[in-house]
Amino acid sequence: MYSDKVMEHFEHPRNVGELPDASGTGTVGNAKCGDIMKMDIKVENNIITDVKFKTFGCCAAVATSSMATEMIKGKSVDEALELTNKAVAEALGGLPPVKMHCSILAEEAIRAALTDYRQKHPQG
Amino acid sequence: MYSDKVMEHFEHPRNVGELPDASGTGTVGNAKCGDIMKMDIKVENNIITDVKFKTFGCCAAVATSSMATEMIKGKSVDEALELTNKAVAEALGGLPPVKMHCSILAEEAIRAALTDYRQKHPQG
Amino acid sequence: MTDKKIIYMDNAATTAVRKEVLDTMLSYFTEHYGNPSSIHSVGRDAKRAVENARRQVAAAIGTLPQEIYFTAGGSESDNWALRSVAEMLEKKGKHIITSAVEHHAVLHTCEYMEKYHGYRITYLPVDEGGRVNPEDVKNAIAEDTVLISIMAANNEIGTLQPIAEIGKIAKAAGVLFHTDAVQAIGAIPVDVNAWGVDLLSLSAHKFHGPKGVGALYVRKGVRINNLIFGGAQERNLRAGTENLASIVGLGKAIEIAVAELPEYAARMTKLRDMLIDGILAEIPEVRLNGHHAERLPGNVNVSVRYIEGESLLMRLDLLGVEASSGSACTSGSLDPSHVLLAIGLPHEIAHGSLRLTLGIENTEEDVRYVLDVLPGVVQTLRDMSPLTQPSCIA
Amino acid sequence: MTDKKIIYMDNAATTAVRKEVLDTMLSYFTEHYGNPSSIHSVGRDAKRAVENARRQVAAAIGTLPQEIYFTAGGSESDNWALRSVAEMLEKKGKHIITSAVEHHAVLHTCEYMEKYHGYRITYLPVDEGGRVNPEDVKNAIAEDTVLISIMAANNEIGTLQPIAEIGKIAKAAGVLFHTDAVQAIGAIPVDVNAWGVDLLSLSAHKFHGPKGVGALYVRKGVRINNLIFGGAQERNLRAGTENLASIVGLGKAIEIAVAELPEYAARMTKLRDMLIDGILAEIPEVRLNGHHAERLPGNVNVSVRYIEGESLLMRLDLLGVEASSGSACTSGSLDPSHVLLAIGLPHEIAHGSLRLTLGIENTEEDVRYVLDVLPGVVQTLRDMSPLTQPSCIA
Ligand SMILES: Cc1ncc(COP(=O)(O)O)c(C=O)c1O
Ligand SMILES: Cc1ncc(COP(=O)(O)O)c(C=O)c1O
Repeated sequence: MYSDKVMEHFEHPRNVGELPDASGTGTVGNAKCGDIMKMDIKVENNIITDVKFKTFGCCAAVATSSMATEMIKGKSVDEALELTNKAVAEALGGLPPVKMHCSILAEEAIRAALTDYRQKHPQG
Repeated sequence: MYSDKVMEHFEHPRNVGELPDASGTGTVGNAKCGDIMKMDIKVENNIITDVKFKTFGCCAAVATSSMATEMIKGKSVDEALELTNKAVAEALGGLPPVKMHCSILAEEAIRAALTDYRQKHPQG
Repeated sequence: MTDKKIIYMDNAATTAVRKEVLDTMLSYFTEHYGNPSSIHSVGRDAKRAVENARRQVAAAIGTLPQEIYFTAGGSESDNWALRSVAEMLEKKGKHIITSAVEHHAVLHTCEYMEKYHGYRITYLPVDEGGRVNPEDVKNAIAEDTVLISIMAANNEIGTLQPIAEIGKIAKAAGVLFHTDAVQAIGAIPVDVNAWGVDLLSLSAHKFHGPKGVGALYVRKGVRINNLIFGGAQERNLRAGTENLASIVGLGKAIEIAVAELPEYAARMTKLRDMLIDGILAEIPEVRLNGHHAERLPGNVNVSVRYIEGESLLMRLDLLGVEASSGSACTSGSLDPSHVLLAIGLPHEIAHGSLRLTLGIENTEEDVRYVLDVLPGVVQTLRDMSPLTQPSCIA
Repeated sequence: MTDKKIIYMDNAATTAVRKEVLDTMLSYFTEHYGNPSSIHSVGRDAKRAVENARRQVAAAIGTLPQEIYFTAGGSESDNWALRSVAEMLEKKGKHIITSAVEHHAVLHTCEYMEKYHGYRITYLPVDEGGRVNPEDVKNAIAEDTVLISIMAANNEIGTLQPIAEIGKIAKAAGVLFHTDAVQAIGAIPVDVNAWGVDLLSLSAHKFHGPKGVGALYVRKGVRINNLIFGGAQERNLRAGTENLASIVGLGKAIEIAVAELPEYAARMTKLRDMLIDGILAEIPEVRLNGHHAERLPGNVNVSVRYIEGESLLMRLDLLGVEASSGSACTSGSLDPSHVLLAIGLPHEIAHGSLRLTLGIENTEEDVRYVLDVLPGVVQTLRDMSPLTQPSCIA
């Protein structure tokens, strides 16, 4: 059901954790529905220098979180804002149709963290 | 489904044929329903000295015909009139419920032949 | 049990599972036995096996895996097709067109729908060869017709129906078309698009797969409801833990059957014609039932005058020949086959019918043996029959 | 495939076919493959095998062969029982009593009957252990109640229902009583008379028989209609060529399961309690779901706070442990199990449930391995979870 890439990210998720000095934080989803993602980003000179996530959810939720963090690390905030759920799913070699919502959640979590950053740093 | 006895009588039916000089003859059933039995009896001094049958029908029809002829041979006409379908079925080690009608047919065929004999020989 | 050679010529009733088929099934009982709905690896292996079988079935009838639903056999497929299509179209109407020679799985479902749900059923007649006239189908279609169900090949007399012609008529009229192809798979080419059918039933045990497993093809876009509700199996439309090993067996069996079809059909047709010609030549007062040309390769059905079918079968059985008859003796009914009556046989002739259906294991030698013993068996029974005196025939 | 040792603890989902069972099945695929309806010797051998299996099933549940009907599994049995009893009693009324924790084969059939046929369904609640209160059953019975359907043992949390008590209530009220005993056979003693049930569903693959075959017990005198119409099989009530080899397998499997029940139940209970005690001792913030005492011998169901079930399963799977969860991830639904919600778990806790179900092949070593690896897996997932910070819990 899951691609090898999904399984690989699930087994060895990148960037798990929290950033105590995060520039922005976003939490989306809710436990009732079975998925919560929380993303912390560190932005320096408009570049995302670090990102960590914590996720409560299924394999696909973990794998999309992991992949999404990898995809925005080193990017500018504007570039990161262009990340789409489709791009995350594709990078993972596809997701089962019933799991596409996980990629949407990952996109939303990144966006929430970036929005939080922008709100806290309106100058940057 | 059939007892060994039924199969044995089906494979080697006793008294198949016709009696050109029959004292009485009975034919029951009809081809539309799938069974016809014809019985010829020879009566001498009120004793059934010979009996032959011809049957169109299933295994059970053949076996009950065969068994019924065996059971009345050598009997008096009155004794033969007491033959019941149950006795024929029992002598065959039983019949499947859906085949009990064959034993009834055999009883009726014997009875028809005996009745024919009585009608032709009202004195005896 | 005994050493007696058995010549099995009842392949329309059921077939032996082929060795290659059983071999592919075995590991799914004891090793890869997972529940295909389980998400762990044992379950995922099982799921893959089911999906592979679905592809095999789809390929065999010229369609896509998403249009195949596994069932417990031909009867369930027929029941499901009729009941659920009708249920979904109840607003459109309550009229179904079928034929007088369908399998009981179709006919008795129709009777149920007549009796319990107020449906009107048109049972089309057939000609003396057992064929439905496509014009009759056309004329029977009404405003409220929701389904046409005509079998591809008859199980008793082997007659093939003009399915593609009926398919065109159904399509032109915008009426859904189901075919019971249980006897057709592996015997004649089956292509749901060439035929223009919307639903198709099949059953593995008729082509050397296991019993108790079949499939229903449902064309994309046709709405059906469940016959069996419960878990989310078969895209939520047919509940129940998948019959894993049997589904794998069905897939393998249909793949082989379709691959071997040309060679098989040629071989069976030859044996069949040997049998038919031999019987007609050797035994007087015998008639061939069914169509002479439009006929299943392996089907022989004859009526043998003056004798009764069960007796004939049992005597053949004693000689090691396994055949079947048209009178439903064991079912507790004294009625001869509805199919033989539909082609116009009188009851007493219908009672004396014999069906020999060939399969992959039959050889010319088998046919010669049958032709050797059959005339004697018929003679014995005729000698015992009161009907050979013409006056007795009712 | 790989050499990784697999510890299969998902026996409530399905079981491996036992070697002895497969061995008895094999000859029915390729040698004694007759159609039990055929009257020749190959058919009669098949018929005898089916009737022998029917005796085995009847003996296992304390009843007579004439009251056993073979089906394609537990789901078909459940659907058939509910739909056909209701159909036969339509004149009496359209009310069915069931529970909130039934299998979907019962629940979705009820929903269908509600939606399409105007039935009124009472879904009885359960207590926090998952038990139905017999008083609730009594109070729910009305003039128009035609059937009570309460499962013997729950497939998710293993809770046993007070079937005999409900049986008495049903009898006193003159209402038919069906029980889904799919999880009970081979795990607890089953006796239709001691229980006072009129209909009972069972499925072979839950006790080391093959998938795709089951049975429905119907007490003599209870009128049912067909769910599948067609041939005269199963005393005219369930059409379709008999699933010969699988029926033979069902008979053998149930015979062994019942014979071994005392020893099996004792062994499973011990392993189960080892697992439960170990998990509760080793892992903080875990709760046992289901009843502590009235519980299937092989069932462990726990909710592990702060983590989600599928992730837990997949990590266990990577370590060779095959388990299942209460959230129906693969079915495309995001709802957690209706059973866990019925016993009062909040959604977020229900999502983190883990079911380990033991079977004949499991050993103490297996249990120790699971107790070894599970805490680490839980820790990894909790480390990854945003919920471990209490503020985040919705
Ligand atoms: C309690 C219960 N009822 C019914 C079923 C359905 O049985 P089957 O999968 O054989 O159709 C199952 C298992 O799937 C079950 O656990
Ligand atoms: C034409 C036809 N339809 C349906 C069926 C029913 O199939 P099954 O016995 O697999 O239910 C059969 C055979 O029994 C058949 O020959």
